[in-house]
Amino acid sequence: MPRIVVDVMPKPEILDPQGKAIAGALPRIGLTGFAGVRQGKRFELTVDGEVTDELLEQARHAAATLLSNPVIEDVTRVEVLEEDDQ
Amino acid sequence: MPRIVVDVMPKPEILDPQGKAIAGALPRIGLTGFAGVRQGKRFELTVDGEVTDELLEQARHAAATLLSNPVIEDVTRVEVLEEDDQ
Amino acid sequence: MTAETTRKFNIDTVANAETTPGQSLPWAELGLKENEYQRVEEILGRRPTGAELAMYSVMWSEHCSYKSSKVHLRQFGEKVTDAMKEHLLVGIGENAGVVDIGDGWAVTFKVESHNHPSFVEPYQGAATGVGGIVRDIISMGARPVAVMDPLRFGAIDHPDTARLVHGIVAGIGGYGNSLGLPNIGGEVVFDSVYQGNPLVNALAVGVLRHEDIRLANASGAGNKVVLFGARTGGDGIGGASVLASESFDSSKPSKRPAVQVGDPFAEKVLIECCLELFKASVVEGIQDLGAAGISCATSELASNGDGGMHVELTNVLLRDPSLTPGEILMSESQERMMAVVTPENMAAFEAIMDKWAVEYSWLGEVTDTGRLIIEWDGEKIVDVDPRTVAHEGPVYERPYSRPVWLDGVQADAFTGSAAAGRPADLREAVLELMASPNMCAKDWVTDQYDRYVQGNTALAMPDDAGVVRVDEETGLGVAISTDANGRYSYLDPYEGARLALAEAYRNVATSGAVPLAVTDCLNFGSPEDPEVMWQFAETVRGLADACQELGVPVTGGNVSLYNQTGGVAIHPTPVVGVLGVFDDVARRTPSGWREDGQAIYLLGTTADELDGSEWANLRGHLGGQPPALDLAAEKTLAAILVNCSRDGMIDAAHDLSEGGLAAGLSEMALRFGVGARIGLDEVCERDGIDAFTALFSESQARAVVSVPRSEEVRFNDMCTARNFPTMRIGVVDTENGALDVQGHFTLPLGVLREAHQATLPRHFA
Amino acid sequence: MSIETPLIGGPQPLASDDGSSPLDGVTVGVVTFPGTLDDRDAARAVRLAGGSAVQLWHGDHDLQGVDAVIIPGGFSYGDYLRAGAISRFAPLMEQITAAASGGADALPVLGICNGFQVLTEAHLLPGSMIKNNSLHFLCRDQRLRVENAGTSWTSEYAEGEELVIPLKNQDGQFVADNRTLDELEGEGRVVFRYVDGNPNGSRRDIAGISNAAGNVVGLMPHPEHAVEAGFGPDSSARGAVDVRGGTDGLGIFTSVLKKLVG
Ligand SMILES: Nc1ncnc2c1ncn2[C@@H]1O[C@H](COP(=O)(O)OP(=O)(O)O)[C@@H](O)[C@H]1O
Ligand SMILES: [Mg+2]
Repeated sequence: MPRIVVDVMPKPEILDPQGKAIAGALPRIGLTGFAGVRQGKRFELTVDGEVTDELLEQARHAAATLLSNPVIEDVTRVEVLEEDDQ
Repeated sequence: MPRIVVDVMPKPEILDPQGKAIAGALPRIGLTGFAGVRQGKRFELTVDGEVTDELLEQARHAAATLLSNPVIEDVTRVEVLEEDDQ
Repeated sequence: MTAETTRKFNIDTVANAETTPGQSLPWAELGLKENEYQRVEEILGRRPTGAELAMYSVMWSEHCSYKSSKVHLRQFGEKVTDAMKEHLLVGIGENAGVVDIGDGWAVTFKVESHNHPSFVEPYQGAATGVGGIVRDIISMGARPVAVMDPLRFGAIDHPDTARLVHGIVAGIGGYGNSLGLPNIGGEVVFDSVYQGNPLVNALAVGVLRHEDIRLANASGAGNKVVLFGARTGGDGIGGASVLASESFDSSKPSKRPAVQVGDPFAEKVLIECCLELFKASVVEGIQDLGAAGISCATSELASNGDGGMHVELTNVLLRDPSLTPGEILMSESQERMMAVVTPENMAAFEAIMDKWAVEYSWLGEVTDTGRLIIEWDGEKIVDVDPRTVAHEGPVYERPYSRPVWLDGVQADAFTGSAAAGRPADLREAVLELMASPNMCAKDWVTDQYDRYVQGNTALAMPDDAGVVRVDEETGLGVAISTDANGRYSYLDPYEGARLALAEAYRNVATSGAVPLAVTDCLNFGSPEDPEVMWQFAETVRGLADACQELGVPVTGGNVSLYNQTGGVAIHPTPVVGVLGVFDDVARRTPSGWREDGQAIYLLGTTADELDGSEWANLRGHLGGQPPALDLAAEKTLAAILVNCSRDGMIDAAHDLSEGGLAAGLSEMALRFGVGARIGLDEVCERDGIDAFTALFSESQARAVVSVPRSEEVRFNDMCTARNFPTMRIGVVDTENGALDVQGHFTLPLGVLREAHQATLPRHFA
Repeated sequence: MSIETPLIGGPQPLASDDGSSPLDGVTVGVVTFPGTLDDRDAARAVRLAGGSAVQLWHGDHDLQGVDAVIIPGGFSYGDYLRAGAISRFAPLMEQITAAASGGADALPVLGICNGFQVLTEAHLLPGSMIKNNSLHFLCRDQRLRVENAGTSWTSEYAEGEELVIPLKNQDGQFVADNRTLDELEGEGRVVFRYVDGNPNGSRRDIAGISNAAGNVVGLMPHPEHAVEAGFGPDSSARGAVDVRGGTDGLGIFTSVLKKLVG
């Protein structure tokens, strides 16, 4: 079934304790190449049938209202998932 | 600064309580077009400089060991983020 | 432009300020009044630099300077007698008061508000509220041991209420649970007056040895000043980004976060690391960073110590490198502390930081110059007398006047029109009361809080007070309860404050502890409204008077003003927390009976006092006078309850307050699911009231207790000796499975429990 | 004196203080990670059971010769990524993993709540934990059944015996694939099961499991909060008790001590 993907990330200026904890752990397992980590959310909305413009619009609406908290998060992507992109 | 993105999703056979709760809430805000929702995680690893193959390898390693738990999750993507892709 | 160049260019230095007196500064945008800005210029003898302006504007804000409330709050100090000071190790004015509880142990506790941030972003607002009050407790040198959360929401069925309830409860739990602090009590009240202004008050308690008390002062010239914990970001300076103009460059200020996100893990680590610092005696003075961040910490530490400090601000570790000096000074990033360390102890300090992987940076040192000097890359950007920042802010005698509407409200008694509010069926009335939003079971909320962690919780919800053990050897411990009744305060703010204190005091005594000290959080509307200001003045006067009469001092607290939307203020809501002490928490009295055949006694008398009651509230009525208060009776009742607990004369006790005897009996029966047979005739006859009034009136100085048969004589003798009215009203019945009020109704406990439990899940699950 | 409740009690003999206790010298290590909360409580439980607790720091490389290890509850590293995900990489976990493998006589290890999560992340126990069905943190007094009284940590109970023990967590829903679940059931490695209602959606009502040898046990509820009368749950599976009088969890700690001396 086709899927619409919604990515939500903490706003850049907002503290991201989760990313911070991961960034602290990476060097301890020997991975020292990264300057920072941020952790966000990825939602996959399954569509029964074809992805119409109206459904994409619904997904955008869901992203802005239910799936993200606009005070602390940005919706960074609302897109139909390509098949090979899994 | 360039970023490597890692997407992690709950395995299809594992119940995803958060996705389920969202799927239940969508119709209540009038969005009835979706057959299901799954909630996963998205990590952005910032790189100071250029993304080398070695760094991508580090990211894959982090994804497989720290960022996901193979018992319940799949790593669905480890990729350099294109600039316009934000 | 790179961060590095932004950081160097066009910084407004003291030298610059001296040579450019005409430079206009955004003082109004920063919330200063014209007279206040002029005062700053007078103090400095020149215009302030951008950084100085930042400091004065945050430190002279209502929140930090108490400029509207100060003249009234003085009464808490003035009305304290020497006897009341007996147990006070640290009084009002420090981060939190410290009370001696014996055996060399001390307790510190305080309640604070995080109302507005919790309305904007409920989860993070409530979470950071817990984080802030816990840092106050640590900064006294104490290990935090428990939290409580008095909450007020709008109408339970308002469309916005579920958002706030879900977010706020999850935020309090999310932060407190992660810190390993048991939540041992609080309040959940719904009333449409709080619709746009929910109240999120958070209380924390900490434990320390007398010799471990730390104060926020910087003494010893040459000692080092260090900032540690989280990095500094642009948190809490949203409105203040006008300060970007201080750097006079044209690039747009980068975005500043609208809300602060808490990091409970960072705070948990900070707690452990501070306790290690204290244990190793590595810090001389310590201050948490809350409102006004580094501005507050540097100016308070300096002015409470030898009076001088020299700081290099570029040493501050930043999360956002684009911050300007003024923004760094104002930032309210969470999970940070500032300490003063002797040069000899620097290495020991660093070792502890490294062990816990906590970041730190040495900012400068203590001086004896009487000046707070802050430099930016070697250039002086602040040169002030720290006292003028921290303690000599503006003080206002705001006009106040008794509201013109009050006479009308007070004349509109519920009792007078009682026929309309009097139920035909008492059984249904009790069920309706116990299912109502304010009287229903709060388990849906409290089940989201850890009440077990630390292994010292002797009583928690739903008992009258939270009780934690302090000393495992002796069982020494403390009890705390918080209470407020906004409706009583609306009807009469002076009496309302006294009633709030009386209820918290009674709750603590009901658990068996001796009440010792008070903290308060005064939640009000705008002080610029003379009627609100009058409510505030009356509240403080009432609370200070009642503290004096009961002999318990206020040790600290918080004022939250401007809780209003449009022209409509919340009810005056003075949340009062009372702390009591137990020699041994094994003596604590639970709020429910269990043993078959025990006698049930009602202590105190009941009058027709339904104005402002929960029952009147259910009938949509708010008018008349709150119940009469007799503090001498409250004292006697408390002494009886404490003695009974000490001498093992009672097995259960519950104070009567909101919802009266109906609520008290229901809660006692539901506590362990054990029924009782109750007779009201004698009480009605003695007090000249009917059964409805006996059940629903909210007369004060009352409690219900269950007394083992073998103790009845002793119990009665003690009450008689103290001349306190007591009446046997029933007996515990483990067989009937019901609350049986003879001659009126039998309420199976299953039915009662179902009604009591269903309300919150129905609205929020 | 310090403000700290002592985490490390001096050796406290079980029987008397004449020094002749069989538990002399038996030590149980309690691991502290950054963000661990119930370490003091676990240490207290060991002491109340008659043993001595030794504090172990996650960053050390040395088990200090302890005879058993408890990984207590809490929110190590905030549980921000996944509960237990970061902790399992701690240096001390390597020592624990090595010592815990190798049959019934290997080091007994108990993971409580967050500790259980760490053990699954470290692959010492199968399965994993996801968010509670309710998506809320849940604190309540929970009834359990002991399904296997043969592990290092349950020998003091009878098979089928019920206990009341506090449960408190946000990510407590035990999941594993059906094959693993069948294997656990078939080998008797389901050690505790929820009764009177599944609080979080855990597969097959599983509250705790063990490894094949039975020396490594993980459970979500907190036995260390039901060891001392006056500070436990209000009830006990053995009948009504005094307010906060439940001590049904003590057997976990006495089990391992008995095993170590016997
Ligand atoms: N927000 C809350 N957090 C923790 N405990 C709460 C909260 N709200 C209510 N409680 C607890 O529930 C019980 C009943 O509350 P309430 O009826 O307001 O008590 P009381 O009338 O005795 O002051 C008390 O133990 C109280 O501490
Ligand atoms: Mg009460």
